[in-house]
Amino acid sequence: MKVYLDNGTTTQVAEEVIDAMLPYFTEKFGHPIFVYSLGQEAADAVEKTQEIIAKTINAKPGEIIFTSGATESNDLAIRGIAYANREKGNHIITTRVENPSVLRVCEKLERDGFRIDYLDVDPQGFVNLDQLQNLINEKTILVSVMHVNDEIGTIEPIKEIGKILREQKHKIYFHVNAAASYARVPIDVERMSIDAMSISAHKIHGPKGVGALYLRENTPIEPITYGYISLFKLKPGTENVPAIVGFGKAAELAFDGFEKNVEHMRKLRDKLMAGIEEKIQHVMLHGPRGDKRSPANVNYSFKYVEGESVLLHLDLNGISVATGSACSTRKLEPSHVLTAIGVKPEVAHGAIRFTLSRYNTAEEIEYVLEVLPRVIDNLRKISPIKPGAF
Amino acid sequence: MKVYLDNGTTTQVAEEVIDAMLPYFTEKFGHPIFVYSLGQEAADAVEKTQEIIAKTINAKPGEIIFTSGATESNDLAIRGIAYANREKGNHIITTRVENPSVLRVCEKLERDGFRIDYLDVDPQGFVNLDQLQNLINEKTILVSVMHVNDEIGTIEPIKEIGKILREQKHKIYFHVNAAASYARVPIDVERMSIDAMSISAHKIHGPKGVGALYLRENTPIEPITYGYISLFKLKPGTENVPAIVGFGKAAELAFDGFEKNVEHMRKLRDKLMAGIEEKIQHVMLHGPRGDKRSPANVNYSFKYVEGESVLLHLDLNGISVATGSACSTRKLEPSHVLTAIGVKPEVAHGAIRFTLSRYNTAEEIEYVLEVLPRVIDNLRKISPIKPGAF
Amino acid sequence: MPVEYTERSLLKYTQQVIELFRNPKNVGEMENPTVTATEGDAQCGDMMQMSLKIENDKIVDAKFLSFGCAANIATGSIVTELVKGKTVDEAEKLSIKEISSALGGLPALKMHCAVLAYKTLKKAIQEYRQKNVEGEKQPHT
Amino acid sequence: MPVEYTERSLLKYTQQVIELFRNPKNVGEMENPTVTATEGDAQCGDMMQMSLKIENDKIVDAKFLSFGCAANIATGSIVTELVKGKTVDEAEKLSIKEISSALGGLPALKMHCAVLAYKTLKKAIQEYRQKNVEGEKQPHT
Ligand SMILES: Cc1ncc(COP(=O)(O)O)c(C=O)c1O
Ligand SMILES: Cc1ncc(COP(=O)(O)O)c(C=O)c1O
Repeated sequence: MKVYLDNGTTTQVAEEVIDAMLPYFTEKFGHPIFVYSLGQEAADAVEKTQEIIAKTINAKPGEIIFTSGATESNDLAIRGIAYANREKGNHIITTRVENPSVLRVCEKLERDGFRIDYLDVDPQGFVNLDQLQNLINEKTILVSVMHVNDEIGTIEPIKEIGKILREQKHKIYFHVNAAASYARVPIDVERMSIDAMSISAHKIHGPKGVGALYLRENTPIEPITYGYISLFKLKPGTENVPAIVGFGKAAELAFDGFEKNVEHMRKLRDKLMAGIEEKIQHVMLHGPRGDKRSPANVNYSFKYVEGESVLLHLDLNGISVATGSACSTRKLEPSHVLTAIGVKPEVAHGAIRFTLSRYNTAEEIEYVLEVLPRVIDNLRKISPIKPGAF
Repeated sequence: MKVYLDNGTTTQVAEEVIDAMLPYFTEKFGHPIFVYSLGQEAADAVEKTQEIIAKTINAKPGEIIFTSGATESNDLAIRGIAYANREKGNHIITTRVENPSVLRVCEKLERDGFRIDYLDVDPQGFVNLDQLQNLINEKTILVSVMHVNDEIGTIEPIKEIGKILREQKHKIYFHVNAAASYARVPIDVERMSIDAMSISAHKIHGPKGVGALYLRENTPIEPITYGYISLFKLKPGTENVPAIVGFGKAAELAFDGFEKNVEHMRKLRDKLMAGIEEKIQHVMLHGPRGDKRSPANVNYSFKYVEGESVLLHLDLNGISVATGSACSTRKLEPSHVLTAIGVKPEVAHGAIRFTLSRYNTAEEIEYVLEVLPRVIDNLRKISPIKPGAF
Repeated sequence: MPVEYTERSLLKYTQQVIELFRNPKNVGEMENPTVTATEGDAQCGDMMQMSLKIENDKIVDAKFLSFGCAANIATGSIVTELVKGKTVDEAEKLSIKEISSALGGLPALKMHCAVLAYKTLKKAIQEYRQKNVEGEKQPHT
Repeated sequence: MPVEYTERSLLKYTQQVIELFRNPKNVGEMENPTVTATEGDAQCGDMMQMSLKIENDKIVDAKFLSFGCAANIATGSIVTELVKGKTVDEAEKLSIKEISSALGGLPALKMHCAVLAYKTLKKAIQEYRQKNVEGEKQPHT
């Protein structure tokens, strides 16, 4: 049996998405900036996708810019807004638990002379709102907080942060990386007072190579890349029309029956969690339980074993998951998120993340619950660390 | 009849390319940085494509970096090399006839404190090698010259430029935008002494959203974007695996029988040129004739008529072409390339570019030669400008 | 050959524009026009010539020639259509907005085409008035 | 949960590694080992314990336990395989290169796993020598 439980990393492209894209590879392959009919057809498709995506987050179509992925959306939003508002201040606030696609950008901004403060999180991964209040000063121009933590599933209090920012005396732009929450947790850029938000198609059964940046009208921003003309001033280069169309179809599929899809994932999540806790000893859940956890995320450390070994044994059994282990990185440091929530490194090395999609089934979860205890048991048998050691 | 003669702008994706991509949307959709088998499979595919592309330009596989298109390749090569060599000098040389994806980047570098010199070109679009020699000084760090001019088909003397740069006392990096020449004109990065070169898949019947940067080993370069880890340090974000695979297949198709494909295009080009000159009066060819012209490019001004009108009438007859007219731009300026080769604006406004692919046929050219004279004739009838006016 | 469009809404033609571009009305030269005016120039990429036949201060015929884009040809058509049968005073009141809305709207980037047709009409009327002033006194508003 | 790989060749396992990971050899604890050594620690994410049974300066049995990745388990297997039947002197000469090449090569990022197994072996041999020195004189090279 093949069970793919790494949907937080990337997803299989849905058949309907492929069908939607195919005509744009062949008959409708025009370049959308050209006035002839092939070009206009392509431009129409791009506009229609703007409408589809805008609707899912309560934005206006013109506020949707297509990029090559959430990485580029994050880079463009954060550096673009920072550079454009440099004269107003050089202070930016983010969190310790952001995705590398935000952290690497913040590090670049630090080299460029910006001051970045990183919010702490509690043991379940929630940011500290009081700390945010205290850190804000008249030089603060931007706050960037992820919506759902991609590793441990924590749903951050975006609406509350938006409210805090709205109540400041001067405008502080609010960017949200929603790559892990889009199509899993409801988003409303108005209610949440979001100015810029990043999403990615390949996390929602759309194609790789396309993402979007929601950018509130009149938000001052500078481009970060330069080049060939495009429908989007902030994103030079030929528009990836087929992928954009596929993104739109993927969003339609996810949001037609959003509640049902989410409920399905939540049930599987709870089934997997209950099964793990029942069948395997010495486990530790990372992230919160219940409604404040992404319906698609399960993350446990299996003590006394190392994550990469678990991952590869599951892979040999047809099951794909991710690990917080860092045995294999150059730095030999475990996940910065697990460290930030206070997990001891020896425990973090045994962390396994399972991420669900609406296409997963109860049978798949049952299969995992059959294989996983055996894998953990076998690895513990060959581990020099004895139960109770930590 | 539908005749697509705007292959210099973008191309239809070949059926074989679609077939090659499809499995990577569905079964083989893994993320190439992950160690489980799905990820490894994706990484293998990326590596294999590096090998394919490298072979077509006489490079090493590790010297191929995948980007989102030639726009990004140009931006990364030019700004990346400029920033990394800032301490050695701030002088860059390019030409007046580069694609906007190079010119916009150079303008950004000017704002960043670099000094850019733009080489002049002769009436056929060839750069002036003496001027290049004279402009080089000890602060020169980079020269960027396009291989084939995308508007007028001029094949620039890349090998000669490479030789001039190689003979300097200090290292001057050489970037070539080969978006319009790849798969049309032979390229050898060794013989041509190229350090960095940009190509794009959607110009060779591959998918939009993927390009490559050839970067010679040990070339000092800085990233220009920041974010999520990737197989390519210089290009953060999830690799667009299906598109990369499609790029590889497109390159294979173009280079299996390269000579034959080129000969086919050249024949059609010459047929189209002969037909236009025979059937239509008051025309002016832009760019050179013969071997120093891209086999895929034909560009004429039809005097006393305006390009956009010609383009739309051809479109209404099923024929897609491009125009150098700028009636529709904000600036109301005609093509910078036509201006650089000394074409008068009133003539430039009537420029029409036809760009061929190996899939075009002699029948298609005959159809164009039937429709085009009628369109030009009709428009001249309603023009207030009388033959001989300029 | 990139034309530097950047905003989609700036370039999309309406069905009316395409129709008039395909089958323009009132194109050509006129025998014995009352007045002929030319605006724009070939260097800037658009130019229009308009001829009016005026009888008793009423425009009985209008024709135009165009060196220009689709929007140019369409606006030439619509302006000549709109003024036919109007008095000179009425024709002079024609606004750019009316011209554009008779075409179902024009892309923002193409508004200068509407302006050009408008200017050519104004110039023709002005020349007609000047001619007449030389003869007899005429109301000027 | 991104593990920050950046270069492909750094992470690809050979078939030999995967095979030994799937069916590791010589895992487990030993009854009455001559010597047992542990290297690495759980905080850093890899740890190995190795037990040797030595008779007349000859390694007659070797077993290991691993808290670590696939490369760790595979190198533990190969090191214990390679030293079995060797004299202590011979075993001491085992190099990291030999270990790695017996596995068909290791991804660059995983070389530290080979080093760990090597260190654990060295430590076990050293302890064995120390024990013996306390008894009778032994050659040290
Ligand atoms: C939370 C989060 N942000 C950003 C990214 C990067 O997105 P992309 O692959 O579209 O660049 C990812 C995953 O790859 C992610 O999980
Ligand atoms: C010469 C040239 N360079 C660069 C580009 C931009 O390439 P891309 O669309 O892959 O960004 C183009 C065309 O689009 C081109 O013709």
